[in-house]
Amino acid sequence: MNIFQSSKSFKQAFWGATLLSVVIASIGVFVIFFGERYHLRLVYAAYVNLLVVLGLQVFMGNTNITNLSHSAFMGLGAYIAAICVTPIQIKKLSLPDAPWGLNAFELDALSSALISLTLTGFLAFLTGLVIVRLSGIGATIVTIAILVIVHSIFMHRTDIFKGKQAFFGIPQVFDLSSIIMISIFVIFVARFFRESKWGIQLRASSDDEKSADAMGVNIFKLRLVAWTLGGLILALSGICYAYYLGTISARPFYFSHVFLTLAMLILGGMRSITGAVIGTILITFGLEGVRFMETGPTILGLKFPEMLGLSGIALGAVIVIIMVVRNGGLVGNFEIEQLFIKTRKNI
Amino acid sequence: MIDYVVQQSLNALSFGAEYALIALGLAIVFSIMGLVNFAHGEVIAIGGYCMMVMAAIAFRNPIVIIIGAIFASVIMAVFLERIAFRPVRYADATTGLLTAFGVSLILQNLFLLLVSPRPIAVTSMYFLDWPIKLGSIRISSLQIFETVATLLAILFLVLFLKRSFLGIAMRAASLDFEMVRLMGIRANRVIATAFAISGLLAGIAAIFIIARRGAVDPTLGFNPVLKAFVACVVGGFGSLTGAVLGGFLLGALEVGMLVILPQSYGGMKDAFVFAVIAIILVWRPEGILSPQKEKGDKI
Amino acid sequence: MKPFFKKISIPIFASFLAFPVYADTIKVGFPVPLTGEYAPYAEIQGAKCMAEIINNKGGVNGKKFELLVQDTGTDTQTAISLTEKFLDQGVVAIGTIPFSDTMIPVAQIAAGYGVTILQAQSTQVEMHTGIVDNFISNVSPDPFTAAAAAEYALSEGVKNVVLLTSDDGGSWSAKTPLWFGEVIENGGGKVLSKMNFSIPTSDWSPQIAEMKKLSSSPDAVYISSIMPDVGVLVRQMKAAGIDAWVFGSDGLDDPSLDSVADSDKSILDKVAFGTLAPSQPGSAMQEFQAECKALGMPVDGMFPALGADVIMALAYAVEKTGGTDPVAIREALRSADSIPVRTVESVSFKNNKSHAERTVPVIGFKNGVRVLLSNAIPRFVPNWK
Amino acid sequence: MLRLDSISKKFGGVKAVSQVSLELSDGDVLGLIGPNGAGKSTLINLITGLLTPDEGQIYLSNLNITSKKPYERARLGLARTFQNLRIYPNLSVGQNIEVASISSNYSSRIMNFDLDKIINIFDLDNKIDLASEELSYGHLRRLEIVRALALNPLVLLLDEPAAGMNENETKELSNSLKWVQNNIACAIIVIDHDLKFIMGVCDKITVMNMGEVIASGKPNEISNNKRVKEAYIGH
Repeated sequence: MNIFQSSKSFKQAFWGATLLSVVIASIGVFVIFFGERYHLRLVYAAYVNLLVVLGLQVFMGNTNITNLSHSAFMGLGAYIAAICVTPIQIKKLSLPDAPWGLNAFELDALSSALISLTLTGFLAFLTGLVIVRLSGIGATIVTIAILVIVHSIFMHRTDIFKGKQAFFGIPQVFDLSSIIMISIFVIFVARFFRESKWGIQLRASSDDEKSADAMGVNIFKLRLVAWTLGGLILALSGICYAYYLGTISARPFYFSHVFLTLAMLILGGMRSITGAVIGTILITFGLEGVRFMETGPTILGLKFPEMLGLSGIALGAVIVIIMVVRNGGLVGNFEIEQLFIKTRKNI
Repeated sequence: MIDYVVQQSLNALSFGAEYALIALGLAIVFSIMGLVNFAHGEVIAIGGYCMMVMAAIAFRNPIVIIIGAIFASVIMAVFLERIAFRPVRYADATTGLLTAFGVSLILQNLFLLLVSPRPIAVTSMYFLDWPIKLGSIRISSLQIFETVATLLAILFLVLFLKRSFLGIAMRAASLDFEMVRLMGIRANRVIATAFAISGLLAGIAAIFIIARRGAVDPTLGFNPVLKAFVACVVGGFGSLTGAVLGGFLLGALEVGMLVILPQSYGGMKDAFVFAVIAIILVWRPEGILSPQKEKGDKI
Repeated sequence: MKPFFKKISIPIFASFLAFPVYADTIKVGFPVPLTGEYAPYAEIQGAKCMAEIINNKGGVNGKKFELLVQDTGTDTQTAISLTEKFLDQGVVAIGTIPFSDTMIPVAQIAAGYGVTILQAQSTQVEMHTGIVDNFISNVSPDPFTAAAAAEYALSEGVKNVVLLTSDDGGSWSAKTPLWFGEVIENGGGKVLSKMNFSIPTSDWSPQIAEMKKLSSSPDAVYISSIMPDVGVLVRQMKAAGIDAWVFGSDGLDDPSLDSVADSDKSILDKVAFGTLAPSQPGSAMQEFQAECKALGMPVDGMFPALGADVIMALAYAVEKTGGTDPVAIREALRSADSIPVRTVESVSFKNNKSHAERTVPVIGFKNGVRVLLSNAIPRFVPNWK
Repeated sequence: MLRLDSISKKFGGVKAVSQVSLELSDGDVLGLIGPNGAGKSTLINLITGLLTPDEGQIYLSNLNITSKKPYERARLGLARTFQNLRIYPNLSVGQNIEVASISSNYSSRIMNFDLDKIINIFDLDNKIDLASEELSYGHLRRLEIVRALALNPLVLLLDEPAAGMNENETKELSNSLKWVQNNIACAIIVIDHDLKFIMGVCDKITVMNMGEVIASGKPNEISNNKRVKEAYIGH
């Protein structure tokens, strides 16, 4: 069965995703060739966040239900892959008390990633069964509950996850070029999902639940699909995080990361993939600038005062201003190919 | 053993009172304009910082400090409504929620920027706290004050909503906002009053929090409000009775978890509390006491 | 495509590399948490002040300190990218977020440059288990502070103790109480109970009710947590009529603890903590704070003073080696018998390589004022490696 | 095609719909009229599944659908429009229609008409790529009908389709409905206040008051019915 209702949807999705891929890839390639070494790391982190934002978009953008648990699924993806892939001799050192023989096996990077995707996807499916039955604020509170529960398990089961201490020794599998390719793949997945039959019906239900119901949209099923697909992308982002950094802990998978990525999504506009990409780029570069200002630099002989907290203020301000002025984000429903493909006829 | 049970029950009651007090502040705003005000925590923190400033400029009179802190919270709540929440008044709940998150982020970091990331001692409310002996049980006066203040706040709210003109308008608004507008009551006044009341409740909460903690820091309000938010949802969002019920339920749940869970699982307290919350929501998606919506003939 | 990029990228890349390296300064990189959860670890303030003091005196062998500071927002990824940036600018040492999930990857990257992670105040044990070699902490790990507090407790006749543990602060809050218990038991005492808490906690009444339920009342409670939580614990225990010591670790060494005694001078009489550097009135730390204030760079608390130690240790090593080669500097630090620092007379890394050998002060209160109860290297330290 | 067997629904103590039976076959156009609060919208909601009846059964082409969910009924061929427009504002005109036609793919019923033709008839063919919010009110009303038709319905329920339209637009709408009646094999139920419009398009009319059916018959019979006059004019 074709996932698209019309060939026009496919064409739009294909060109849109291709154009975004070009943008994303050229930033990466530029940095690979011209950037300093620390830029590579900065940009890698930005790509991981892009994956998170895309994973978030798949559910939030198509259903208009605020999800605050995404960092938890990212964490699950990272930890499961890390537990599988870390060499036994390191695990004996770092997880001496691990149950179920978790410190007595090791797998190659690909199998570890697949296991991580499967397990996280399954957990997403299970939690999804709960989420899709609720609407609006009720669903959001359950996502907060998921975040708190997962974080609490990471923090407490130190014999498996090490809590706030470092889970170290994960081999470095990925580099910048691998994550560029993964990002492109995920951009295509997210964009195809948005324009697919499921995506269109879901977006209808996010605009008007009752009316979509009356038009034959199986809202529960589609939300569950979006939630699970989002969970898989988030797991992938977590794997990318672990496979590059080599060391993880429970700390980065909690509220501050939730808000950072949420701000990225809603700045660009959560209803469109273009918006998700633009928001990620703007916030990543914007925050670098703000951080520079924060420490009180001297610019052109002018000494600025130290302004700690400026980045948090900027992030909050972005969220508030977008919500107040333009709650569809910078681009709303706009997708990048509309710049080039003429989709509108005159009335 | 009996002492222990009574002691822990009293503890649960005072935990619950604090959550209920904060949850009421959230619920009153939600019932009128459907806004989940996550910035409520920072309204509480403002009360705390106000006490810090007053102590620094040598105000000693506790009554003055208390009034000042409550006043600061009320002003802050009304101010936030005016600049941040009025523009999103008619937007959907998600927009409001995210706006509130943004406001909360801004304020937390402003405290960090203008004051300090570290806790600053504020001891001017210590006088509220002394031990009281009831037979073989010792409790803190603060627990009693807090429970009583919460009950008084509930009583005051009930009277206000039932007896005063604005209160009646607010009750009507929580059922059908358009209707109140058609009746010629200015929406701005109704909503500003709701925020002022939530600020008042936040101010009272700030006094008790500071009396216990003796210090103020930028994230002072975040955790209590997260819990209160949960209490609201569990009780039935928008229902004031539900908020109070949810608050006390959460208090009981939290103390219960600490008591029941074995030491090796003690760290998972939050996980268990939130799991119970999630189960309650699946069982009753609108919360335990969700307000009856007038569905009527039309959909 | 590729050769073209290469052709233009090489000269540009080269110019990037050539640009910032000045040989006449001692560069120290600080990708630190100025904001976020770990913002209270403000050692950088003291490091800046000490660098200023040394620079004002003409530097070390004519070289001046240049501190490269940027905020990580308590984020590991950011800390790592900034580390890489500072490494390319030629730093001799790095100080970063004092938790192993950041310090390990940062150290692994710095290893390639021969640069040392020199932490002002990192007490967690994980860094000393041989995962990385280029790590040095200016203080003693948690088992030492726990042991020092326990030795003092034993000398005060403490027998029965209650341990409060939490996973929220890593091994610092989870294991330190257990080490304290081990020393107490080694000295003939007994651990009555272990109880859990979370950070932050603003109401301890459930735990206190548990304490009152115990068959025999505790002589002391040990907790490794932060302010204001511990202040609340002290007051609530007193209010509940539990007359026990409250022992703790460096988390209690916050100026805001003193204010707990604002209304009742005696309330802190049975509070003591093993910490990283003496902080009582008249201590070197207080002198340092006064000195910085005079310079117009006010610093507060213990961490800044420890930050000053790091700069002094580096100054010593630069003077010793006569240059800024990071590997030579690490060797100089590790081979010195004693290095003069600010908070205590001197430290030495000769025996332990990755952490300082230094006296561990135990601070208590008298009439609401800090007093130094003991200041020695503990005799019995639990096996922690 | 559609059969209601003594359907009843209470809200609290009030009977919103009481013992209503209806039968419709292919090609029927039934007008449903009655004063405000007569229970018309409740009846529509019962038929489409947004409400479940307290008593009675509903059959769609001999299949009992009483306990089916709204989306299942929609896929089985029950299409509706809404009294207040419920277009998806963030989808384009074409996508609004696609939402329904995707659902029609889930049924085994064969589309017996050309959707493009309908889009053309309703004057939407050159507006397919517009954002739906750019349409005029009249066109939004049409879009709702086209969207419902895209479900390939057996029964089409139109809830006040002419509300807010001017005389010209109403006339155009009448013509379009006539076209649907003649070219598409489905039954239609129309609810409206505009008696002239109803009389013009319907061949059967059912009148409701206080939740009950008080009259049923051809347009001319109804317009002379005494109970109907009473119900409308009052006592």
